[in-house]
Amino acid sequence: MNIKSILLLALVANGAAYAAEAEVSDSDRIAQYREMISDGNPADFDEMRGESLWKAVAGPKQATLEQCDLGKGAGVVKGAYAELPRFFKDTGRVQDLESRLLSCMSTLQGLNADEIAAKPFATEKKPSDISSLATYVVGQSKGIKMAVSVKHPKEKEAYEIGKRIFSYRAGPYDFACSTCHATSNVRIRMQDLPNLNVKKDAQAAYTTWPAYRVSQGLTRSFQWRLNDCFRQQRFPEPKFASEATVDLTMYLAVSANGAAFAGPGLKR
Amino acid sequence: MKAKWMIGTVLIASLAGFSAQAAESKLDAKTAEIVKRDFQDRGIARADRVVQDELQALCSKYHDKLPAKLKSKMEGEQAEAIKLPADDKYMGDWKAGEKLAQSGRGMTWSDKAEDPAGGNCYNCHQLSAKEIAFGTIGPSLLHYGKIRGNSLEVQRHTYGHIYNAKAFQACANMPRFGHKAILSEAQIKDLVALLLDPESPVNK
Amino acid sequence: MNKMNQTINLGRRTALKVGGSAGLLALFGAVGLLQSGLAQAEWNKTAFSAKSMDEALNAMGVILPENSASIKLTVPEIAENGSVVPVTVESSLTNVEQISIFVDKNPNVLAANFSIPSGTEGMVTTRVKMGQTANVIALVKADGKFYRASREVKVTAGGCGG
Amino acid sequence: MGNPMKIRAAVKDGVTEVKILMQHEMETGLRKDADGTLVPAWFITEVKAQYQGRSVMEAQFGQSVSKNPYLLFRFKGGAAGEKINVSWMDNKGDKRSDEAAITAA
Repeated sequence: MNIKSILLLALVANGAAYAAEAEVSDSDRIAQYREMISDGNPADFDEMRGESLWKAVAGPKQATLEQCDLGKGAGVVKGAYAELPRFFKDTGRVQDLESRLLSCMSTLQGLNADEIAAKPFATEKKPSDISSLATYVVGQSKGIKMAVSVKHPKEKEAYEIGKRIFSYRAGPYDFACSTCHATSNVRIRMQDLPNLNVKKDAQAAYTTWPAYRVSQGLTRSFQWRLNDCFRQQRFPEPKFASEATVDLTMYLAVSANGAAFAGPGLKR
Repeated sequence: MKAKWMIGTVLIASLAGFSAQAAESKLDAKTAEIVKRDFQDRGIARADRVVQDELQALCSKYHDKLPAKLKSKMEGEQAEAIKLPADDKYMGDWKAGEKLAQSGRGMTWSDKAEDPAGGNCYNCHQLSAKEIAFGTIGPSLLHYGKIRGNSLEVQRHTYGHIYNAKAFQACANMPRFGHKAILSEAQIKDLVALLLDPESPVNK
Repeated sequence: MNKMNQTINLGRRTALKVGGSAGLLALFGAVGLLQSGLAQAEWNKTAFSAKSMDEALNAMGVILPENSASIKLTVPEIAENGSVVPVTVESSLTNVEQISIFVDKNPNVLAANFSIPSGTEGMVTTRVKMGQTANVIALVKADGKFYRASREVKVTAGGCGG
Repeated sequence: MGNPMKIRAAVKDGVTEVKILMQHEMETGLRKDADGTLVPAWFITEVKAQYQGRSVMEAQFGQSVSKNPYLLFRFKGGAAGEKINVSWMDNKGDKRSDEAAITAA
């Protein structure tokens, strides 16, 4: 809880007179609202679901995911997310968490990756296994500092391409990610927009995804976050776990380096 | 000796510059290739939406800061393409305009082709004093008409700005609502009325 | 901005109607039969189905009391999303027996009712849904008397709205 | 049977603070799904919390409580290692009961 929020809560607690006199902006009031809902995150349930899926035998090969290598060795989950995306030798490409989970589900369990990628997100009626698995994995990096590498030439390239995708304007509205996320202290409707070219903002944004969205009543993964940004950008749909999404994730993850991972988050 | 050293430095620098430039354009080309490959049709949002027109490509390349000459050239081109209403009438219904301004819908893959697009105005602008949920990406338009009046000239300018904001600022964030056929002529007139009608909440 | 002291026009009833299970409970309570905290607080269907504050209070056998400084109601002034609005009700009164939370413009105005056994503090935090900007009203019963606090929460549109 | 709850209980200065997060859709019965069909009402109606066989909280919920209900309250007493039991029932008669140990705050 930051000082501002404490002050705000105190303001609310003291009631009428003080709140009326103080110059509290609407953005501060929104911050106060967020603080009030920050405890008791239903994403915990998705984490629990993901953990049991991780340990459950599944697929034609009747295997669990416990031998999945997320970059820190087979079966190491703790801290893995703080170093993703990264280059994987076995697949020969840079992968983010969801792309890597897809590889593991396909190679270890024999599941059909295309089928999973065709419906990768939870809906009101049906939870998503890959999404819950992602929630579980990220939860195991809570408090660990983001340390995503660009040492490998492919990692460096992914970062550079991601940066370009970030300012790629197209579609009927001429929007790019940068249209909304390259200016400080602006908001869309009541929603403060992080300037993702600024370290502090990029860190705060990246380390709080995946997140439980109260407006949807669902825990949403990072791939979903990008997917829905592109939807509102009036773009066509990015293919799940595609190179374009992984590269963009790489750009954003590297921008968040140095900050302790704080997800899964809780958002509007 | 000194001159030689200097020439050497310049040579190395320009070589480095050249190879850096080559690497840059290689990455640009690869980005375009990846984007083209990794986006797919969904609903009304067809894959070819990622194909950039000239202005989009230039604004992406220059991070929205076009060199002065290029900027005025592009703005001129965009301005020329503005189609003003044949009847030279611009003031629609401000009430319909307010509804449009409130709506953030339109042209996403979850919208249907037959659903009319919203204006998305409040997403980025303050308009009516009554609506507190307004964005700040664009300037406040509160009292827009009160400040400017609503002469025919102002009406034309306002219509043109909504029709194609890029005619005034080549790499503006604002969509080209008329140019890209997002809004109809009648819808743009309703928005003009929202901004200019003395009875509109924008001017109260 | 703050509506703490603003009187809400809810309409007043002049007589306390005792009826239904709530009335019976009140009766038992009065003779001390249900003091143990094992009180079978039945789910009051009439109250939870009530479409207005009057109807809900009627079903609970309560006359809307005046605002009281001894009730602290904490709600956000603005909620970015009406589906989760945090509400905390705290009271400095002793022997708090019951806390109820209402949203005056919801289709079902009574959101939750808490029976507080002795030994449990007179406070509770929960989260409610709000269909639109409305007043959140807290009703507290302590030592057999009712007290109230109310505050407005503005429900706004967040995000891109697409 | 419902899905598990998340219960946290911490004792400090002789007062135990209990935080409960329940997994439940809390359908109002007024909402339409994507196909336009009305989703029937389905919500928790009663929550009970017990400590050493005595009730420490009894709540009745209506349709206006948020999805995945959250509840926080405090009671006098409690010691680290002792158990808190929480159970709920919904309008369809579904039930769930979970237990958690009190920790020292």
